[in-house]
Amino acid sequence: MLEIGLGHYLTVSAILFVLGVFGIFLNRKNVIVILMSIELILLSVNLNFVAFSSRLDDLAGQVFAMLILTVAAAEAAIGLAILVIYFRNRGSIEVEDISTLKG
Amino acid sequence: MEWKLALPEITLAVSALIILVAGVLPKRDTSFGVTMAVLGALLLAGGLVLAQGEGSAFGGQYVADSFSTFMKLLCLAGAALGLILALDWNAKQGIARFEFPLLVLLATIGMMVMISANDLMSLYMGLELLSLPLYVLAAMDRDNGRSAEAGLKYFILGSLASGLLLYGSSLVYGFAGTTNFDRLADAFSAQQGISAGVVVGIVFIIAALAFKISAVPFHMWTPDVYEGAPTPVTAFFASAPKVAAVALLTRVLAGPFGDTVSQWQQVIVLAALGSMVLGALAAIGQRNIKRLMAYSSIGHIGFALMGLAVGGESGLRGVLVYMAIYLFMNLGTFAVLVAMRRNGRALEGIDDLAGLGRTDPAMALAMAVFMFSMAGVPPMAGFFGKLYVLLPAVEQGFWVLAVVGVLSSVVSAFYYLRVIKVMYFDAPAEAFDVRPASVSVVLAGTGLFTGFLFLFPAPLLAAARAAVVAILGAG
Amino acid sequence: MNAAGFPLLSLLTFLPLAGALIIMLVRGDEAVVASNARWTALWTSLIVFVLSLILWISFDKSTAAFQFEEKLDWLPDFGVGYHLGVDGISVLFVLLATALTPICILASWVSVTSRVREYMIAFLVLETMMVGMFVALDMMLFYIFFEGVLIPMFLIIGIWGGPRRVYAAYKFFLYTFLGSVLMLLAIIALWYATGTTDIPALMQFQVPVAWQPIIFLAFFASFAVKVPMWPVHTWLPDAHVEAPTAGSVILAGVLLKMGGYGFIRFSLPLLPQASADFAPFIFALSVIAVVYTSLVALAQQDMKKLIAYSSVAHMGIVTIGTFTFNQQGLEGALYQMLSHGVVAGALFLCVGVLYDREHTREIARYGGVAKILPAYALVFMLFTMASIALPGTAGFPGEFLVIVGAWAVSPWVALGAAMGMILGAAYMLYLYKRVAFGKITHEHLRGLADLSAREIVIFAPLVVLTLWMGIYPSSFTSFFSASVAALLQQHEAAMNVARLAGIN
Amino acid sequence: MFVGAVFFPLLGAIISGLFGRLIGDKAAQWTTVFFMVLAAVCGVTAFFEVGFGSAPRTEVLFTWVDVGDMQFSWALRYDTLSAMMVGMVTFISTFIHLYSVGYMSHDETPSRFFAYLSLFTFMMLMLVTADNLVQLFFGWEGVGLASYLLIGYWYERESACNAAMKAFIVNRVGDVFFMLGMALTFYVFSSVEFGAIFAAVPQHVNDRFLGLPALELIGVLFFLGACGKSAQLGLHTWLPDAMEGPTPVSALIHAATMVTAGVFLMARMSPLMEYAPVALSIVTVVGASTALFAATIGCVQNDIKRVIAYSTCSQLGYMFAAAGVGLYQASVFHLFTHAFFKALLFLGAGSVIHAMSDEQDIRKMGGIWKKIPITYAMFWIGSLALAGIPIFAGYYSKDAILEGAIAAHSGVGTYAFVCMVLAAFLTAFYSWRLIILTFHGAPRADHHTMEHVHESPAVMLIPLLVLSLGAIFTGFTFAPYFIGEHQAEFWNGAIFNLPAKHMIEAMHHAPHWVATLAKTVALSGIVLAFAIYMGAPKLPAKVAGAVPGLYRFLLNKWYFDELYNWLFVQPLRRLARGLWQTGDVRIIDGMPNGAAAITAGMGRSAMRLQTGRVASYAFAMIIGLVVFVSLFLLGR
Amino acid sequence: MIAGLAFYVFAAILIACATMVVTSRNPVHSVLYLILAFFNAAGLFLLAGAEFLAMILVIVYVGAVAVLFLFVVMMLDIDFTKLREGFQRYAPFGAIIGGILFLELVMVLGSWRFSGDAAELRLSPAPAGITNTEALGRILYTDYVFLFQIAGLILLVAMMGAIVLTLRERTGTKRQSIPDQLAREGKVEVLNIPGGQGIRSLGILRRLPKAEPAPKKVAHHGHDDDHHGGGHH
Repeated sequence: MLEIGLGHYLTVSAILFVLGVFGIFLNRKNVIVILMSIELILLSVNLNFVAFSSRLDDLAGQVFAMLILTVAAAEAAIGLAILVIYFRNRGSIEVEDISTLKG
Repeated sequence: MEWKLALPEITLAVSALIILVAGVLPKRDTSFGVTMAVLGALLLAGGLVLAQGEGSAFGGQYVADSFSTFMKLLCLAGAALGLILALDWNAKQGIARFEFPLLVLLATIGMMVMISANDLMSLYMGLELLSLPLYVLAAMDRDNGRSAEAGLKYFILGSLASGLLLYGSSLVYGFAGTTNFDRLADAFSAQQGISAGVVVGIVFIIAALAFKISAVPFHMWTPDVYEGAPTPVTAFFASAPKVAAVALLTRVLAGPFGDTVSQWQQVIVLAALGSMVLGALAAIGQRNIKRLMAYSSIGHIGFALMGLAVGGESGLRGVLVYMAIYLFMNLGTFAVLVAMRRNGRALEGIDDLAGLGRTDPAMALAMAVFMFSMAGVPPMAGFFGKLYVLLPAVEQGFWVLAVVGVLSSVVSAFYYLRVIKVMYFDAPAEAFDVRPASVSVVLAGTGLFTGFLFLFPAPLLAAARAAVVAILGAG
Repeated sequence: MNAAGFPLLSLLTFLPLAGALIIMLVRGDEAVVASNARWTALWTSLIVFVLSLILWISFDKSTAAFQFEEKLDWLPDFGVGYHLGVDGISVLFVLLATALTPICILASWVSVTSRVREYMIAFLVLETMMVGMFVALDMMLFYIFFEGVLIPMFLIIGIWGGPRRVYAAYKFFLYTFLGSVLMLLAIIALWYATGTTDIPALMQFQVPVAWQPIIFLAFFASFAVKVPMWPVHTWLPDAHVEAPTAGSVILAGVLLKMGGYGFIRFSLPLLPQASADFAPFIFALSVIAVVYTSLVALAQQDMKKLIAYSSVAHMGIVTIGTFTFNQQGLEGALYQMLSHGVVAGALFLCVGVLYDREHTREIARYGGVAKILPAYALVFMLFTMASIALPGTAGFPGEFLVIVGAWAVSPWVALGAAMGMILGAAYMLYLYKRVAFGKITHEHLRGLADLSAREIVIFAPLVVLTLWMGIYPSSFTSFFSASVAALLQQHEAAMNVARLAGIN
Repeated sequence: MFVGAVFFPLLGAIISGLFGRLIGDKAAQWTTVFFMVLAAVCGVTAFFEVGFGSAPRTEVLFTWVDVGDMQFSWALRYDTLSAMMVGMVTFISTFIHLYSVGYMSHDETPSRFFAYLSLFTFMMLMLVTADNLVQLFFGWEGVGLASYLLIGYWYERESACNAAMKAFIVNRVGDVFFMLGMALTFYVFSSVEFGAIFAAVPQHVNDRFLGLPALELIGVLFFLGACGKSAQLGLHTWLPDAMEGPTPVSALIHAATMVTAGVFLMARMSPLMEYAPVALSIVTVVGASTALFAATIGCVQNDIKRVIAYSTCSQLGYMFAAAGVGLYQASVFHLFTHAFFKALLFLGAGSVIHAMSDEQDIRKMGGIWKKIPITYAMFWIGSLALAGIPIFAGYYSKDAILEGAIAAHSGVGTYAFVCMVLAAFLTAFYSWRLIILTFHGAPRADHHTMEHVHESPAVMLIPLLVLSLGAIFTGFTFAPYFIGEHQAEFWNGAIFNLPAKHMIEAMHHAPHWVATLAKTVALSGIVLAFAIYMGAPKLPAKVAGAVPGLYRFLLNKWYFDELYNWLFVQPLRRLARGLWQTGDVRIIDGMPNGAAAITAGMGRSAMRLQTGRVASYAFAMIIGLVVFVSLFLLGR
Repeated sequence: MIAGLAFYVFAAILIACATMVVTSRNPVHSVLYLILAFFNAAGLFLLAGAEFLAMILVIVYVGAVAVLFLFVVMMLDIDFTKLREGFQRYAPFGAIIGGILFLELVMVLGSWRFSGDAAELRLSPAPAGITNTEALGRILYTDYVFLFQIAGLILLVAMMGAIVLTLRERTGTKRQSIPDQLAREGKVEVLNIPGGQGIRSLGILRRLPKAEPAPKKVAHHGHDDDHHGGGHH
């Protein structure tokens, strides 16, 4: 039972992925949580890659994961920058408020 | 090593760095100079793309063929025209910063990487290199709440999309064992059945790419972002990245997943149907012309997807021709939008075009040409775009797609005609500010292309054909 | 190259476009531009007309083959070529289009005062599209011209039209567009079946019987709207009422013929089986159209609307004749189209004459016009009589031939068509009575001037044509006799093949 | 000469009509008269040459229509029938032209009037000289057009316009049947040229169409067409209203042209009609009924012209009845004599109206015979001829018809005979009622009018005198040729009789009491009229009061106008309005408009999906993803 | 055995933390939970043998990204009490959709088999005998240099983007620009104003501050009146 296989990793990652997705579309609170949910999704993907990489004995997955980490960092930076100017303009980061453009 | 193959990208990257340094050092506003330099770099890259050989590089992560040449040229042209449009607009709007052309340049590199991607990793990296500058560009008018909101929405949903892409990639990697397109293709052609994981991975990837090209149901960001982003940025959004994303989708679906066509065709058909219908319907009630163009672009993507769904040489060629025509007529339309400025204020309402036929006949004529073209009325280029997609659709028996397509083009004609009606039938409003020369240049170029493509369609068709042969042969 | 020794048809097609470009380049103040535009347009269209007379003169009437052919590769991948040519069926329509255009330009000489340049450009572009459509020998080319007509016409109705022009222009555009996109699918299907869109090549091809009904219906969707047949006719009255006079003239004179021409050029020869199968259906619709729209015309208060409805009725006669599959019916349909082009165009010009003076088309606003405008009343009377198919005028031979042709198919259809003669007389005379006869009840009418020299120049050719077509129709029927005979022969052969296949 | 007889009037019409204002009214008038005289000279010469010189001929002008099997030309066919018509038409028309010069002297636009008049004549000539059905139809419709123009000549009068329209449209109803008849003829014979048709008739005797004998059907259709033009029962309603035109027009319409076209058609188509016995029976019945029906109405009308109009209607019934029993010769002969005396009556009536300052109501006349003696005399001559009193022209033709009806030895013949005898009585009665009321008794017009009563100028009287000569002498002069011993060589095959029928001989051998009866009823009619209207002028009102229903019924012309109005005009108007407002505007237009509204509504809901909330956008993406994934997994 | 136990511990904490990240009301708490989640993920990486990535995750993510988040949360000065509670209206339906997605993923993932081809398909087989870090190092700058460079470009974009968006050269601050001052010299005109007269009367007007563009009206698209065309009425 305690033999840890690929399936375990993938399941954990799937749970993480779904949690991240929930964080994006069920969230009513604030945008920062959404940004963090995106990080969760990326984390789940990384977990996938690492698990597959180790199971396949192939480093490409890990390289991919590393690239994802890099890009995720850049993405976080830009996302937070946009969030900041949004906050400066509107004075709020509530999810519900981001809806002046519609129709 | 075969790095020379990637010379256009390398050139662009190096010039980006040089221009960045050159732009940041002087104390004064360098945006005009930087724009010109970037345009020069794009031109140079274009020449290099034309001179580029064929083959793959970097361990199969990068591939250059006539398909990539075709698409890259389109992207470069789109980026260049978008930059030209931004030149005057940014200055008048007070957001002229030298970073703007640089970000466009970097995004262009991203597009080129995407187009040449032959590996899920380079696909992802190219996509991100495209997306990140786009997020920034959307929020570029940072003192404008709508711009910021557009940027934020685009960012959030874009990140979600790249999350989906990555998850799909991980599935494909895990189940197939590789990320390289050539190897994937081999694997799929060798195996009898394709495992569910790969298929689900493909769906995830398709979903992410569908987001980029704003196909239904991943289109929701489009109208909001188009409306909120500064107009030249929207012009850029609606043109080059779409072309690049369609190129990527085409390469992915025709190349490595070409043998699994029966698996993903359904999805593309559904997305095409949804896009055509939604693009036609939702635009009817719009008042804001940028929003209108957003829905219009959704509809156009539906048509492009029709070609993709049909597949085969003629179907894919239809996609390519469609995108080329779409790129130019779209940029032309946005050139008019960029010129919509009265007493220094930028305007976005359709009604603001009232009486353009009198106050600026030339621009109105060009706009009318674009609108008729988008509606698919011959002899404008848009008709041929649609024709080249419909022909294979009928040929392959995709009757539902074809019928829905033509019907949706009738419905969409309704709102394109409204623009013409406002321009020509309504009483003139006050004239717009003097049309900047940059806009005139873009208008003339795209207008002539759209209006007179029917005279010399052969070169475009031949190039598209060669491009398609390249990926089909490779896949 | 062809009988003319030079690419006559291309010249005919694209010369107006060149004229439009010249007008576009005219610079100067408003008045100068307007005047230059008018003259340039007039001369261009006159030159085109004179060129088209070469067709008239050197056309070989004895053969059914296409003449003056020009052929270039265009979209070779799809077997689509730039192929022009005329046969007996199309040649007179070319002449009709080229003859009506200068008349229209003259008719707009003073009535169009705003945006004259754009107006003239629109008309010249329209002429290109019309001529191109009739000379196109490639389906895709045909389709492009067929659809291209919408653009200038949409603008003409929408910019220079009446108060409800926007609604009318939209209706016109969307109705026609909806019909023709379905035709596009049919064209593509035909191309898929044959690998070519070249019309002469397609005519050699037997479309599978199973395919025929659906393709026929797709073509039908387009042509029926264009003709227009009941019940898809309602765009026409609106378009006519709102369009400027010249726009109505072209609309009635040429654009409606595109539908009938389409039936004869495509539906009949390419889809013989389906055409025969659907003929009763078409007859039913046509007879309804004749009776129904004639009745509706009777109730109209607006001159243009009345004439518009009469057009629908007359085109109902055309569709009847088209599907009789005999020489009389088909030639009658062709003749009816030509004569209707002249007569309905002239009637709209007649309405335009009054409209230019009084700026209303409401019948009740007139009365006793004959007293003040005797020359006008005479001309109007002539065209009224031509419209109700008085023998000796252009309207008669077509209607007569159709009735004779229809009789051979079904006397009831002939009776239905003949009902149109009675009702036609009723509504046209009722119109004439209310406009021209009676006491002058509106004092403001007394100041009106009779036909000006320009208007006489406009009407003169139409009067001559109306009488000529009535008195000496063989000079026109001789053009299409050979082609129609060949068409029928081919149709008969195809039906025989189908019959044999049915037996075996 | 042959061509000239037909085209001179056209020339006159064109000159007068188009250039009337240029050359002046006087010149225009006299131009048309001049050309009419030319035409008459040619026409009468042609008549004598063809009729008595036995030289029929056909002048082919040029091809008219050449479509497949259908080929025919503009051609002038001169056989005795048409030559007789040409001579008669040009002759009478000339004098009507001449008369009009005087009658229309106070008119504003005489050039227009004369143009119409000449055009009318031309069309009639085209009709009678036609060599094929279509050319006949050209003239047929052409006289319709010209009558429309002439009836509506005073277009400022509402009633004139309506009458003109009515004339044209009712004619059109007949014309449609004619047209269908032509279509059927072509269907059967593959030709519309007389020569070809007549030659082929015997081969097609047994042809059937829709289960009916084709020739019978053709005959009925042609007869229905003729009904419209010749105002036979059912389609007669336009004729009395046509009195709205100037009086010379009435004369022309009623005497020489237009209404006689139907009779002419029957005679012209005799080679075909002879093989259609059922159709012929119908012709007889309808003709005889019309004769009686119109006569009854004529007895109570008060408009001088209307009375004469109904007499025309009635006389046309005689002609049809004659044609129906196969006596085309008698029919045409009556047509010929009728032309003279009816023209005389109408022109005389015109003269009266002229004298009475445009008064037409005979109740407002009376006591003027001394003031206009020549007109009075002319009226007598015309009425005597009309009533069929011996020596006068009408006697010969009418007598022949009555004898023919009895000689037919058939049910319909007998029916026709009874009707026509009754009609003859009524004819005499109302003719003298008219004369007495108009000319005798105490003057009932106002003083002012009476002062102005005067004899017409010479230009009007000369035509009257000439026509009166015709009304007297044409009967016994031409009887031998038309129906007498010389008829065979005179007609020279222009009229065809079945060899088996021998109607002419049968007519000549009719019982003697027939002629006596005819004379008796005519005379008694005259006597009765005298007795009532001279002797007891109060009696008619009493009689009318005694049977108000019948009187009203007759006065309102058997309520035909009301019936048609109720049966056709009103429902059609309502239908037209309904089709337009409900059918077109609401239903047919409702479909595209509704579709557009639905589309717009769908557009709005599509827009409503676009909430602007980023979370719902993400949700939509995920839903899409899940749907796609599920599609896959389920689809595998 | 121990590895198995460790996996469950790490995985459990990871999932719990992730849940808290999403549901926690205070964003600061969310960030802290996120950091904890990263640590546990790093643990899972370690168990899978990806030690380099585990380190990177801790250093880059916890050290940089998460801190950046924390920094921004603090900086934005959000009034936490006003933040809304709970989930979107469509939460139940959303949960169902999410559940379906999860089930589908599990179903698919459960079907994983080691395919025979995978061995040949591998791009970069892990070399035996060297550490994970070294192995990665060997290929990162050779086989993957292209992607590595692009990653560099992406970071450049991130840098530029952050600067472009957030760097404010305060427009209100006054700086001395000597060349401008000098160039302006000739244009200064000294007017002799008569006493008692305002500058306005001399036609000299103070230059007004440049007019800000009036705020753009946000068009409302939800309503549809008969303004456009009217073709479908």
